[in-house]
Amino acid sequence: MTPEYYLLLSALLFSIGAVGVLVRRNAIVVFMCIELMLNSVNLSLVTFARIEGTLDGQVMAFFVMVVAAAEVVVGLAIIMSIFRTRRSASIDDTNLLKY
Amino acid sequence: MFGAQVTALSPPSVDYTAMLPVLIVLGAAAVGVLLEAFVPRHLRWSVQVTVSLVALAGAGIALGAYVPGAPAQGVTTMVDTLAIDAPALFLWGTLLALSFVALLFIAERTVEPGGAFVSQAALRGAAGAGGSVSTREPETTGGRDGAAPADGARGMQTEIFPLTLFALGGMMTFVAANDLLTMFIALEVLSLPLYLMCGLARRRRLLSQESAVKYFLLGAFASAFFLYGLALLYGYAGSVRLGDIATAAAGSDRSDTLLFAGFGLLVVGLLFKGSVGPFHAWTPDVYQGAPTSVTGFMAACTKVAAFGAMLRVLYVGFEGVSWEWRGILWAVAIVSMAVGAVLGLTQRDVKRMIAYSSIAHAGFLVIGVMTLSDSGLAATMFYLLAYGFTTLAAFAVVSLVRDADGEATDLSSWAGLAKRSPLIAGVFTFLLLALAGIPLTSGFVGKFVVFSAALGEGLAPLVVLALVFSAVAAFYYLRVVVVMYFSEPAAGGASVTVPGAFTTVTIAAGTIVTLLLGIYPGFALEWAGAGGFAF
Amino acid sequence: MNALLAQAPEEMTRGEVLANDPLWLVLLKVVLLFGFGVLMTLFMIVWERKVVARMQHRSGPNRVGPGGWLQSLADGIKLAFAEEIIPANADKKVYFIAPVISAATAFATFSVIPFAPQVEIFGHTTYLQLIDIPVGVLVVLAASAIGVYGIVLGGWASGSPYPLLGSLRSAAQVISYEIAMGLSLVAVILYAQSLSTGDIVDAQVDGWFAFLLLPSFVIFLISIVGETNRAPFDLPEAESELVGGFHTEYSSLKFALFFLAEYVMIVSLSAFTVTLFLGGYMAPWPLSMIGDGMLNEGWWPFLWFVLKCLVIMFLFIWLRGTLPRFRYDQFMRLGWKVLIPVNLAWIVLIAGIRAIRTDAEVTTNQILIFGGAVIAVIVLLSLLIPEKPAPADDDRVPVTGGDYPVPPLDLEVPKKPKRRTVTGSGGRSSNSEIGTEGRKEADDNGNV
Amino acid sequence: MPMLEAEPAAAATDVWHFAQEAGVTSSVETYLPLVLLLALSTGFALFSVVIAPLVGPKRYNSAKVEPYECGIEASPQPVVGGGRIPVKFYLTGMLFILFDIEMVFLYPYAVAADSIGLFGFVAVTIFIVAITVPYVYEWARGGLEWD
Amino acid sequence: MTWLLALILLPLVGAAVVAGLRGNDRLATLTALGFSLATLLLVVPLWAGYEPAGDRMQQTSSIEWIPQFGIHFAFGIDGIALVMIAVIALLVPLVIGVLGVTDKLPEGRSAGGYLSLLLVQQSLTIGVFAATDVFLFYVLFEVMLIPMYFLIGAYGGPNRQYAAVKFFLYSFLGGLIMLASVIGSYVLAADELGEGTFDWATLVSVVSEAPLSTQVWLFLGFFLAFAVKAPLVPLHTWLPDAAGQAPIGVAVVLVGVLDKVGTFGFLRYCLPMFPAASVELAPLVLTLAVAGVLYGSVLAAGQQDMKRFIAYVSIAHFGFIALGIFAFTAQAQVGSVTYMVNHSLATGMLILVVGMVIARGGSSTISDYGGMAKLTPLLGGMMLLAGLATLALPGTNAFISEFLVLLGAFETRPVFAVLAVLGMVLAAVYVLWLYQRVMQGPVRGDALVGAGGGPGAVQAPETGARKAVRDTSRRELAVLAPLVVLIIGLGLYPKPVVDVVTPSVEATLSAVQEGDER
Repeated sequence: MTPEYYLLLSALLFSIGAVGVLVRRNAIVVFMCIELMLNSVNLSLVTFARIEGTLDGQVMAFFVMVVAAAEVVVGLAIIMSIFRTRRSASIDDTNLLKY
Repeated sequence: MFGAQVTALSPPSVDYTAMLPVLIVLGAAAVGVLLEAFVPRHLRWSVQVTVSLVALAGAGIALGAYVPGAPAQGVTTMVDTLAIDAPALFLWGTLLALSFVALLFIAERTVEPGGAFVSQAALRGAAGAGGSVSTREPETTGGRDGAAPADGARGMQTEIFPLTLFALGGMMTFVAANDLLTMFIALEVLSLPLYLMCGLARRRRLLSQESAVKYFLLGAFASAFFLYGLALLYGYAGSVRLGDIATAAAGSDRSDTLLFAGFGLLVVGLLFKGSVGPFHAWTPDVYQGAPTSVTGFMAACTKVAAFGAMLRVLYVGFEGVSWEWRGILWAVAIVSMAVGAVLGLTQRDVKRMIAYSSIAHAGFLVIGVMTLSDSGLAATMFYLLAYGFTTLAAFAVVSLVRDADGEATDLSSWAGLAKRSPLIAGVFTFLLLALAGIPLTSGFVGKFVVFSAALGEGLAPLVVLALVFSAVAAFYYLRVVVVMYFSEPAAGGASVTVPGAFTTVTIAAGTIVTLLLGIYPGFALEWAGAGGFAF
Repeated sequence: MNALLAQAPEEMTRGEVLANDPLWLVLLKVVLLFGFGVLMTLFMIVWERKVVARMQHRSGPNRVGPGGWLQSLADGIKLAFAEEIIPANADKKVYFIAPVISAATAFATFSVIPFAPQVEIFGHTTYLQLIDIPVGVLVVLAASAIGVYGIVLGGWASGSPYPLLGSLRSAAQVISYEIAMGLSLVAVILYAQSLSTGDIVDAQVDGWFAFLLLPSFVIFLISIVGETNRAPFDLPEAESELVGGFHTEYSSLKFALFFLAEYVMIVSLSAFTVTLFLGGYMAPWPLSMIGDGMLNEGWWPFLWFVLKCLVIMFLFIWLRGTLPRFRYDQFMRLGWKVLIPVNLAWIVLIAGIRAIRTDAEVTTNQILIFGGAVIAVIVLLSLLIPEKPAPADDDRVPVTGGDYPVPPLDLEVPKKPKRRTVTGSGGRSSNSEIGTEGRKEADDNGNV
Repeated sequence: MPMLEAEPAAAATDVWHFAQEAGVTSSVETYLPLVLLLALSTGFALFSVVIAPLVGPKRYNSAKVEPYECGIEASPQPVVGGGRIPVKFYLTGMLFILFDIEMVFLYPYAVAADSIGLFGFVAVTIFIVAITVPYVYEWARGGLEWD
Repeated sequence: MTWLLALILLPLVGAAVVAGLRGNDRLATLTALGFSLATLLLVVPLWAGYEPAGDRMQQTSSIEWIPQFGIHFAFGIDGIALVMIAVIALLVPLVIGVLGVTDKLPEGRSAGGYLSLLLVQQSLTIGVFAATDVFLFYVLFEVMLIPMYFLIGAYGGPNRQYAAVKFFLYSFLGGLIMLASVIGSYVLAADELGEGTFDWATLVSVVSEAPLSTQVWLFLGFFLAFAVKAPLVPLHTWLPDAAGQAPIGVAVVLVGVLDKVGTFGFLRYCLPMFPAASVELAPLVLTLAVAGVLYGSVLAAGQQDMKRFIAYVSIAHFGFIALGIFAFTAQAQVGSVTYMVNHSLATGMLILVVGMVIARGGSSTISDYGGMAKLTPLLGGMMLLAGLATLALPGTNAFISEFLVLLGAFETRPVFAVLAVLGMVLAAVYVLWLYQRVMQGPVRGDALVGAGGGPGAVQAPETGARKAVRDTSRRELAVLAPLVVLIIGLGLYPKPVVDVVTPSVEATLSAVQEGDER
């Protein structure tokens, strides 16, 4: 088992998520991309924990999951609220704040 | 197979005395949530305000009681996850003081009848991280700018108080976090309530919600970067403790790619929180869209927290490899100052303008952070204290200038304000001068100490650039002064609402501290220079 | 681990034995497990219809095969050759994939269930269990959670309101009860000190957790009924409200797959219950005394296991036959306001007890005081909870649970137009009604 | 079975390293049977899905592919057609996440409860109380009311 | 408390009192006048107590301010500072005296604010001259901008916003760059001494020994700030705007005293602290100075606005002062310092007179006037005197200064001196030309000749009715009288000033020579 592959996969997923955040316009999709980024980190953490031979990384992954979940809750709440007032979840529609 | 041959674990030692301020704040936040649940609506505001203020005062007292006897080297507690050392204590004090004042500002409800926050927020229940919208109370007023809320008389949304306390607890943990994981958790604990708070404005709901979404998406994006950096550093050092990372960086045969990639990503996350250019994209929008009191809280306290953490990360974790990253921070500092100073020139909205000012100030702070010297540490922390009070008071003043549609933040409606209310105009001028860094204000002393430290470390070109950008930025501060004093009052322009006691206290406190630190900064400098990081 | 092996090389753990299985044995087990699932499903469908029929003084299926026992097989074959209708509004890809998710994950739950201790299969000593991993319990939870995706996606992809509502209800219901279920597992894990299903069974040598942890057991039972969308919690499929729930727009084998998944889940969750609370494959008390534990060796335990499963399955059927369907709010209230808090309090209680027992340094008094304080706090909190929030303002537009406005009760009925249009969509709708009815008959024959 | 090659890294008293001592082992190969089972059942399901349209009759009727709605236009639009998912369900989802997290932390605690003793119990009690606070808030604010 | 501290604090107290009298303009004016006169009186013991042969710094006092950086409220004066303080103390009461007569505030502005700002300005300016702690100097140097900013911005002419902002930004940027040098010097001293200090004398002793390259950088920082302040070409562009838009009284203070801070800074900071760099860069400075002389003179010719005209003439004069300072001879420097005083008096008077003209004609455009001396002979005389003093006619006070500067500069830098003479001659021509255009000839111009005409208007044969224009009032005369006395008095007997400043100048010069030799 080569840990590098996992790390590469993780980096790839992270990049996909990052690119997704930058190019997608729907708030929910952007949000999902962020979650993808967080979870790719989990993959990294677990892989590193494996390499290290300790469980620290796995424990950290737990915490990351918690944070991701909390983010989901808050994020959904915010997106929902804007969705209700605007009937749209596209970021492009949120354009009042421009200079 | 779990449980086989498990040796008994000794419980980690916890220095409760040292941690007491944080514990009080977080405990009060939890109590606040419960109060929200059980206290009848008409009592909530007073109860919440009392509890929050008492908690902050209590935390302050606990801090004050701990400081004289605190070990000079600081202590690390909770399995070394928290380092409560001199900088942490100073920043805690700063945060507590700032949020006490900010909380008063948030609690104000005479300026905007019923308070600045929606009473039927779509975000309501999400306060408790559970997210509940009672569907029996459909939101009819939501999204209609300026539509007079029928339920205005029913008071403001008091969830804002526990949210503030949670954010504050996160910030306090953030600046004391001795390992990156704790730091990450604290980062989220401080960010998530802030995201929500941004969306709670009673007026201009769309703007407010939009700012919340933007802040949230970009904030989460940045924290993902921070997290990935954390993972890579874990891979590099086998630990996320800052001290271990420093040790590993000092002598490790592992791939430096991990170290520097990890460091870069980590710092991006931190810079984002500190609204440092070029990671500032959210700042103007969020500052403008969020309720002004929240903006004030955010501008003051988040900056303290972000830079406090940045100081710790760089000083403790990465001092040894500073030659690798200083160049990058050079660029970052310059970009931030340039963005803040130059783009600020084009702003017509006072809140946006202060936002750009905060970006410029972030650039100055980065210079302080880069020094990596004791004097730089003290200087940066002093700057944070000074800037926090000034900007908080500035936003409090902004919240007073209103027209028929609520806050009038457009510069044009500020014309001739000095004629209508010379006192407020004078105070705001003073605060703007402090932001510009005119002597006899705390802003100047802050700049002075930071630049002294930077020159001492040979960052002369950067300092000169910073001074030039200060002058550029002074232009837009002056423009406000010009509009207020030298322009004729516009018909239908804004007028100054008579502030309630709370806002008065906020403005007074901010102004007095700004003046005090400008005239007699010695004591604060002494606190800030009390000692270095423990690790 | 290395050290462990060095100390006791002669005694391999369950996981190691299983890991040493040759590939053919693994494949055999996989096929057998799959077959077990399908067979039990076929059996249970007929059994259910027969039992319910008996309860209702009917005879139930009795035509196909001996005693009607092949009825469900015949139904299955019929479904395979039924016309497949894909709604025009459907999101095709998701519509196809949803039943697959549902069915595949249902089978996966079997993988960690220990059916029997060490047995000989073609000369190879192994455990009658597919895998034993340290986090076996989580596999079951995970698989059942992923199964929800099948339901939600299926309802969503149908492009039709009833399935959507059904699937949402289903999702809400499953996740709500998953919490209650997961929390009752905590007690089991606390006592077994392991997440491995094998260890959990082993830990019940001295007594089944069902007796020791009765509250957990009861909550768990209630939860799995909710988890599987079974009566009295079959709200997602409530025919009277939602036509057929999330699978309204499904037909043919896709429909069969959902059906299969549901029953496989029933079987596997029954097996899971047995594993967690009823001593797994171990012989029940009087039998275990016979012949120095003779009945706990070899292939006997498999029998006990299946029998125990059947008992639980019968419970499912029994519930269906006797209880009326809950209303949705009652159902959610039960889950959120009763099962979860009770479970939490229970967990704190037993965790406290165990902590007292293991930590000798603390005097009993201290523990009692602390425990009393905790309980007092919980009681106080529960007293503080108002039964109902303040009534909503009356002049507001009433809104259903789904935010859709409904007309006020005193709405004046508009006058009928003079002439009714002849060209309506009556024919079309009756057609589709017939189609749905026919399908419902297929699955609910004995209950009509 | 592959073992962890690395040395146990830290002292046994460190919470984070304790599970290491407990001898947790796993590897990808351990999960192979599970994968096989999943493959078999997925294959079966896919086969069913694919074969069904091939063996069944095809008698096209435009009414058959309409959404089932007793002949009238579907009133609450389904998501695919531009409708929306009721907010209430998001809320349930959020609540679920909250408690799911609680479970995530309770399991490891439960496994290790005996070895961390009273300290662990106090810690987990605090944790449960912390979760209970928002739960109580939800309850009091009507977040747990369904209608 | 030393006389010096009293001198600094008294105007501040006055400002506070006056600020309290918002509603009553007359009372406020009288109060402010009282305070400013009291301040002027305080100069007497200060001057009397100053011993030219005594210590370099006298009347010293020091209070700890920011111990972490060795910063003190430290004040003290040498001869140069003394004369400048005397000048500001003299000018402020005069400026207050013309308020309401010559100086009319924009509508809706009360005198209280104006006067208190003016008094604050006075206090800060005295502080700047008296500070012996470099940090304190910097602080006051920057803070000084704020009252001036408001004085111009709130009470100035139609284009005042632009002028005020431009003034502020120029000075502020200069100041910030100086801040870099201030901190740089501090860091240098801290490295050298192990403990940082901002004490001027200590810094001088440490920094002046720094290597040339360091000195050059630090010098440039200070120099830029001072060059903006004492507008040297090409950093001068704010002055015409500021002086043009400012009220007359403010223009007097601005041109008369505030800008002298720049040249004062050259003497007090640039030369002693960075002697090697000063000598090294002297050619550059001299070039700028002479360029200023020529440029100011030429531009002055093209001006249509009297106030802008004076501003350009002043730019020329500042070039002259800088020339004297950087010629590095005792004569030239003494000339420069006395020139600073005399320029204040002469130009101050010129501005006041021009202000009186403007107050009568309602326009500051030169072409709107003509033959005014016929209507107001006394005012014409005053303008002639002020003009002559400005162009340094022998017998007026500026002559001796100009003579000394040129004499000193010829010794070391003859080329620059010759060019400067040329510029001075040019400027003299234009000053007289101004007088001629405004005062001489037939009465003409829109400001003096209008269609309507007042009750006492005299019919003009060629155009229309002359407006009723009164000659100098008694109050105006009272304001101008001290200036007239001083201009003529110092022109005939400059010894008091020269004696006071010479030891300080020589001390400065010897410091430069020592430093340069190292």
